[in-house]
Amino acid sequence: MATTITMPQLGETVTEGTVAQWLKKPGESVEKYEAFVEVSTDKVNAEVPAPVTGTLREVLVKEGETVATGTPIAIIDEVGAATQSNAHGTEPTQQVANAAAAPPKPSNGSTAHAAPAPQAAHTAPTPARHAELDIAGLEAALRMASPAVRKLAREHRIDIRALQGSGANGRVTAQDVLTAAQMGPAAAVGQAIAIGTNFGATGAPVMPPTHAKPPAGGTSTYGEPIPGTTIPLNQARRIIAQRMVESKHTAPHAWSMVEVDVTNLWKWRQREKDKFDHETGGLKLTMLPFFIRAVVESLAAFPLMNARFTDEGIYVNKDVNIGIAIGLATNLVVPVVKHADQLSIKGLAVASAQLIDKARRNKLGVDDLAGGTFTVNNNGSNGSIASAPIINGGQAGIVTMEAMVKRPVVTADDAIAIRSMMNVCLSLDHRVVDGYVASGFLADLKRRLEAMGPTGVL
Amino acid sequence: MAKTDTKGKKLERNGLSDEQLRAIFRNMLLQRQLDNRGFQLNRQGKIPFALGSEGHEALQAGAAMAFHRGKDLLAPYYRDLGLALGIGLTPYEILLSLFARAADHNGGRQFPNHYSSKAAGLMSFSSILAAHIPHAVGAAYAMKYRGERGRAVLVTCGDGTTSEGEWHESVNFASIHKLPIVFLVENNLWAISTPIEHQMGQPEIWKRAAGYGIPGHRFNGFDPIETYGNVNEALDRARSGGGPTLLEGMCYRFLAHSTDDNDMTYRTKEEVDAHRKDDPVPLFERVLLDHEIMSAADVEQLKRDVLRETNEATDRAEAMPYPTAADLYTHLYEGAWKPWQ
Amino acid sequence: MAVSSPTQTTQLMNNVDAVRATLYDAMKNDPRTVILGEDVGARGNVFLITKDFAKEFGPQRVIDTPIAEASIVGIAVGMAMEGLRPIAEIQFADFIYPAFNQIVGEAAKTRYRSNGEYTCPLVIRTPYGGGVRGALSHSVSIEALFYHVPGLKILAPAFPADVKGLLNAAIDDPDPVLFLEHKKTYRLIKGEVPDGHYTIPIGKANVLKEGTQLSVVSYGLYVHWALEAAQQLEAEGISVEVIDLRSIRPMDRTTILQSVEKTRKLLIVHEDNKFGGIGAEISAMVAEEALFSLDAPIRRHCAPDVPAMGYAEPLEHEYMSSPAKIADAMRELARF
Amino acid sequence: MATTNRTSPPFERAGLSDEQLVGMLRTMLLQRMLENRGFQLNRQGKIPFASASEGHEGVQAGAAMAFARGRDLLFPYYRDLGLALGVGLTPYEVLLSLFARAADLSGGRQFPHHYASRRLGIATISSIIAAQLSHAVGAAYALRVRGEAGRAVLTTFGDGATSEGEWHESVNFAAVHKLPVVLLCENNEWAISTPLAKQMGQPDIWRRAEGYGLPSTCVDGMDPVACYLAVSDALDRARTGGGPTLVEAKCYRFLAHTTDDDDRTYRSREEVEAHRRDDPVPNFERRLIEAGILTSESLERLKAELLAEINEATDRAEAMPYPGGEELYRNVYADSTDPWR
Repeated sequence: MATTITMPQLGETVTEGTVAQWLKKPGESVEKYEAFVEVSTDKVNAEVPAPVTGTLREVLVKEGETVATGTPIAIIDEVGAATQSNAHGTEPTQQVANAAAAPPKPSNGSTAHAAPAPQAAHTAPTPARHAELDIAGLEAALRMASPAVRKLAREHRIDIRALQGSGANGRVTAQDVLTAAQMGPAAAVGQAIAIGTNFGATGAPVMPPTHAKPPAGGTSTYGEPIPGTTIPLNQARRIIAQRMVESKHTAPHAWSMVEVDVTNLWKWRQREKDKFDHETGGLKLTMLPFFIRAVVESLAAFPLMNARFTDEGIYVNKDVNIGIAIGLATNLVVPVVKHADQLSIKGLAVASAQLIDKARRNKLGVDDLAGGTFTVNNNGSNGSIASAPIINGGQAGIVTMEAMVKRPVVTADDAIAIRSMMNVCLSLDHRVVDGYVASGFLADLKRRLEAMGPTGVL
Repeated sequence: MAKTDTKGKKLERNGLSDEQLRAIFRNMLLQRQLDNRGFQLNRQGKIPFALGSEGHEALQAGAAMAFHRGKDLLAPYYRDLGLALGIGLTPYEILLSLFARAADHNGGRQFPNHYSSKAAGLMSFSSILAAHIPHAVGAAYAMKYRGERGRAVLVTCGDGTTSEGEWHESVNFASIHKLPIVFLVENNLWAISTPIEHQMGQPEIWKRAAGYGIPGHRFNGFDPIETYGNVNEALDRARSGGGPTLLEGMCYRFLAHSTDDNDMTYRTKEEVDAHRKDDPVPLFERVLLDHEIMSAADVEQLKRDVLRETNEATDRAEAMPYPTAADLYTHLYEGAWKPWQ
Repeated sequence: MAVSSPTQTTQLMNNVDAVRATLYDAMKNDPRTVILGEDVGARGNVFLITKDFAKEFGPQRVIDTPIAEASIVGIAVGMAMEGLRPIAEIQFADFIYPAFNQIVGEAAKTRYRSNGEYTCPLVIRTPYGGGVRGALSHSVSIEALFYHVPGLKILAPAFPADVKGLLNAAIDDPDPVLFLEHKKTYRLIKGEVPDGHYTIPIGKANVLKEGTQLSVVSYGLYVHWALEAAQQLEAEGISVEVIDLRSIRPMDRTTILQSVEKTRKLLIVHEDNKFGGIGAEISAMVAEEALFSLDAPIRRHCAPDVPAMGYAEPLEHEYMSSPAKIADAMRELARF
Repeated sequence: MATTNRTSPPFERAGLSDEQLVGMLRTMLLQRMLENRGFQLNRQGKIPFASASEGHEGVQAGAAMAFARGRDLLFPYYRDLGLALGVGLTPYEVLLSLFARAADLSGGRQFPHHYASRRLGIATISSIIAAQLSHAVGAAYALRVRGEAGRAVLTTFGDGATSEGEWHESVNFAAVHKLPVVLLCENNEWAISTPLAKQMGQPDIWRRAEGYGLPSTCVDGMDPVACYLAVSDALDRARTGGGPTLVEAKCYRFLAHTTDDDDRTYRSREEVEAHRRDDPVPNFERRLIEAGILTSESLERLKAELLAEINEATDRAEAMPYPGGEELYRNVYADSTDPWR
């Protein structure tokens, strides 16, 4: 019999995937568990193992084409099985069309608003005509992509089709790709806070079909914003928009902020950093692990902050998995420190450092990105002193570390001293907890942070 | 063509000693033997190509005797086996060139008979007719410029080469500057298949000398003694600041141009046979015998020695290794071969 | 200029002065040096480059040859084989063809065919190039005819200081060097030239102007025009890098590749005609070595494929490029 | 030296009619006046370049008179204004060449004085010394192959050209095949700055002929009648199957090589003035007047006519348009100029 293979869902909330490369050609035999197609999504890319042993009869999705998860992408004739009527061949392709015509509700609704598409050839303006336009756009963009552009696009994981070419006849130039690459994080900062742990939040590139190994992650990038023109949406932006709206509409946000004196914490960290760097062979000791430590302790004291709203009721998470928002040159990813409550500061430092390193090397896998229960965002690294983060769907809250600034403050004994002050902002899902709990959580977090240092055991 | 004096008459030896006369004869025998060996090896399939200078023996042996080793320079052409031997190249070196072995002076790069040896004062040359003549003139200029008295350049070519523009330009330049050089034309009447009457409008090359204002002479190139006399006089004039001389030595090319040529397509056996009567080797042999400079036994012994020497040289040379593929890339420029830096 | 350094004293020279000064030093410092060519002696060369040399060094070292180019080079080859350092002059590059065999067949092969036993340290100087109303026989570029030849080195400096440094290098070089002097630059181009003896390494290009958006590789007269055009474009906000090859064989791969990898666009500009010209080799090399740096097709801005420029002004004008034409070529490629 | 056999003979009209004699003078005057005009225009900055043949008037007028218009072919060099005029080129055509106008015979492509006209039998030439020699010989061979008796080729060159290899190769070939060609050397003693003594080892070019097996003559190039005689004899010999002749006409280059040359750098004024005594133009004027063929009045009238003709031609030519840029691409091949197919 024939088995129809559908686009797998690689990671929670991922709604679509792109066939990066067919590792098997129609007619070739494939062993069960043998990788036969490479798929890249918003966040990751993976080789998909065959579910059965047999012959790849038909490929239903072209390389470079993006389809909704669950869309049939190939048919494998199992060993010994008689060849099926080509209904199998045609039906799935109809499924592709259907899937494209009727994507998941929220995305449809949300993107429809912000989707004018003057550069139809370069991008898919609306999910409705997504699949077919990707192909058209792909061809149009790639036909004019110079070797340098292809190479840079690969290096920076840029979707050439998404760019507005500044070259002759709208050709995407190498400079366009570089500009886009530089704009990537900047463009992402706004939503970064909010979509931190949202695995579907940032866009995955659709790599040229010629490309052998599309790296993980991705970004939403733009050419020069030209006044009076509409910048076309790419896949990533659509999904970001969709997630923001979804979260903001479904979870009533409450917000609060405390001011924390981290003078001693800072001293402690300064004291420990060189030794740590040396011991760990060059890992950097940042403020982040101290902060996460404080957060997980507070979460232990306020378990409702480590929960999520469901129609059945409020589900309190067993584990404490902390998502860390990491801004990359062209992207923002939110890998998860699993069981953060079981790690010392040093353990957290190592774990987070490793995740950051993995992220920078595009080595994050599905596991690294899955399972977050609460999110920490070191937003202060961007100089921000206050922000109203948007909660990620399926969590109760998110806290940000804002920028640490030296300020004259009145101390307990009414003296005025120069202290290193840092704001901590919290957004919470009001359906899960109320202000009472939230302010308790914040006060607890503040107390723990101010109690840290100037000495201690990592 | 004047025949060499034979028995009875006194031998005009142009100051050559018995020993020198024997050396000339030895050179002639060796030359013919090596020519013959080249053709043999070619027919055996051991070497792809050989050139014959048969008929040039007396001319070359005589001219070589006038050459001052270690002082004069020789700029020959590719039919000068006898000259090369006469100024010091060994049969072994000749065979290395025939076999194109790594030990050859040119590392097996050049055609056979394209010898060059700085030690022997033998200038490197190509197969391009007359291309070496300006080089010889340049060398002569260098001698004159450095005030090197007692040195001269002997440059040879065939009759066909005199039609080349570079021949004219070179002789003209040498005559303007009165350079220490002797232009020796080995007129064998044939340029591959082109006879002298298709080569020039009148058959006497030496007559061109007047047009350049230099002395010109013609002599019997089948007679090594007469040849020596003419070349020696011209070289002495050159060495003593008397300027260039144009010499025309008359000889004949008995064999085809090369192993790749069939001369019966353009000349008759009768013509060749007619010239055979003047073959310089037996002719000079008779002279030496008649004047008791050598006995018949000496001659036989000499011929055996020459053959043995040739055989030994052949075996030795054949046993030597070829250049390696890597040698293709050496000696293009000083240092590495890099079109791109 | 690559060679200038603040500590050095310099003199303002044009290219004629630079050639003359260098030849003069060579004659002064090395008695092996001789100059031969048509009208190099009494007349001091038709451009007066060797003016008064014959008076100072004598007719034996400054040789007025008959009108016979093949032997001018051929005799120089023989001189070089026998220990002189001849500098042969072909009065105009257009006259070099009779000497083709001596240059390609003899000089370039001497070392090789004798397996290193004989060498040919020879410099052949010749004025080339147009823009001087030289018509069909006093304005050709010949470099493409010779740069195919292993065993030969070819230099074409454009600036007085390079002329001196490279002519010195050519004279010191142990192998035959064809030294091309663009006759229009002879008196047009002036520059500071360091005093004393110095050489510029053969095979080293010179980045005249750094830029980020477009690399322009040229040599000879057009280097000056390319520079002028690049400055125009700078004002328009287009940043052009200009490379002066200086040495045509061997050629400076590294400098070209580094530039192309930076700017991702390559424009080759030369006065010689396009088909099979220097630009063809550069294009092929860059395509082989730096394909993935290219953000646009390699472009060549060269003379049209006609035998030479006509005498009449409009014909020469049509044949020759200009800073404006080069600037247009730059703009077009920058826009791509 | 070149001035030797310049003994002005008693007036010899060589069978030429008064009209022909005046015709020769007319050519000579026209040549000198046009050259003067060329220099004037250059100094006015109206033309970039001009060259002069002052001193060649005699040999060129005489040779042109011997040339059979419509039958013979002329392969001149760039100093042959008089020859061109003598065989029928008009002052207007000369000025078009000086101004490089579209209507010029070469469409403004060639240097001045590089005329080519099928109508007049003048071949196209380059500025390359001696390059026309082989062409002339080839054309003569074509006449021979086509069996065109009664036709001959006249080719001219300066003394410097005789040093070129191509000169030698061409003369030799003509001699080998006894071709209908006359090789006329206009020996003006100077090749730009190179005197004859540095051009060859002896001063007489005609002496080279014997080396090629050619007849030769040497005439006073300042005497148009003598030149007419020598050249017409040679042409007649050629036309009637007698083969080539080398004619040396000794004249003198009174002016610098071109407007770009300063002959003061390499020759003395005294030398030039000494030769002025032999200036062919005034000498021939005087001879025609002495012979009663012209009066000083008719001579003045002639000069006035010629000047008017030249002035008119100058204005007309200057008023003509330049060729357009698109002309650059014409006539590279019979078809497309594009190297790609």
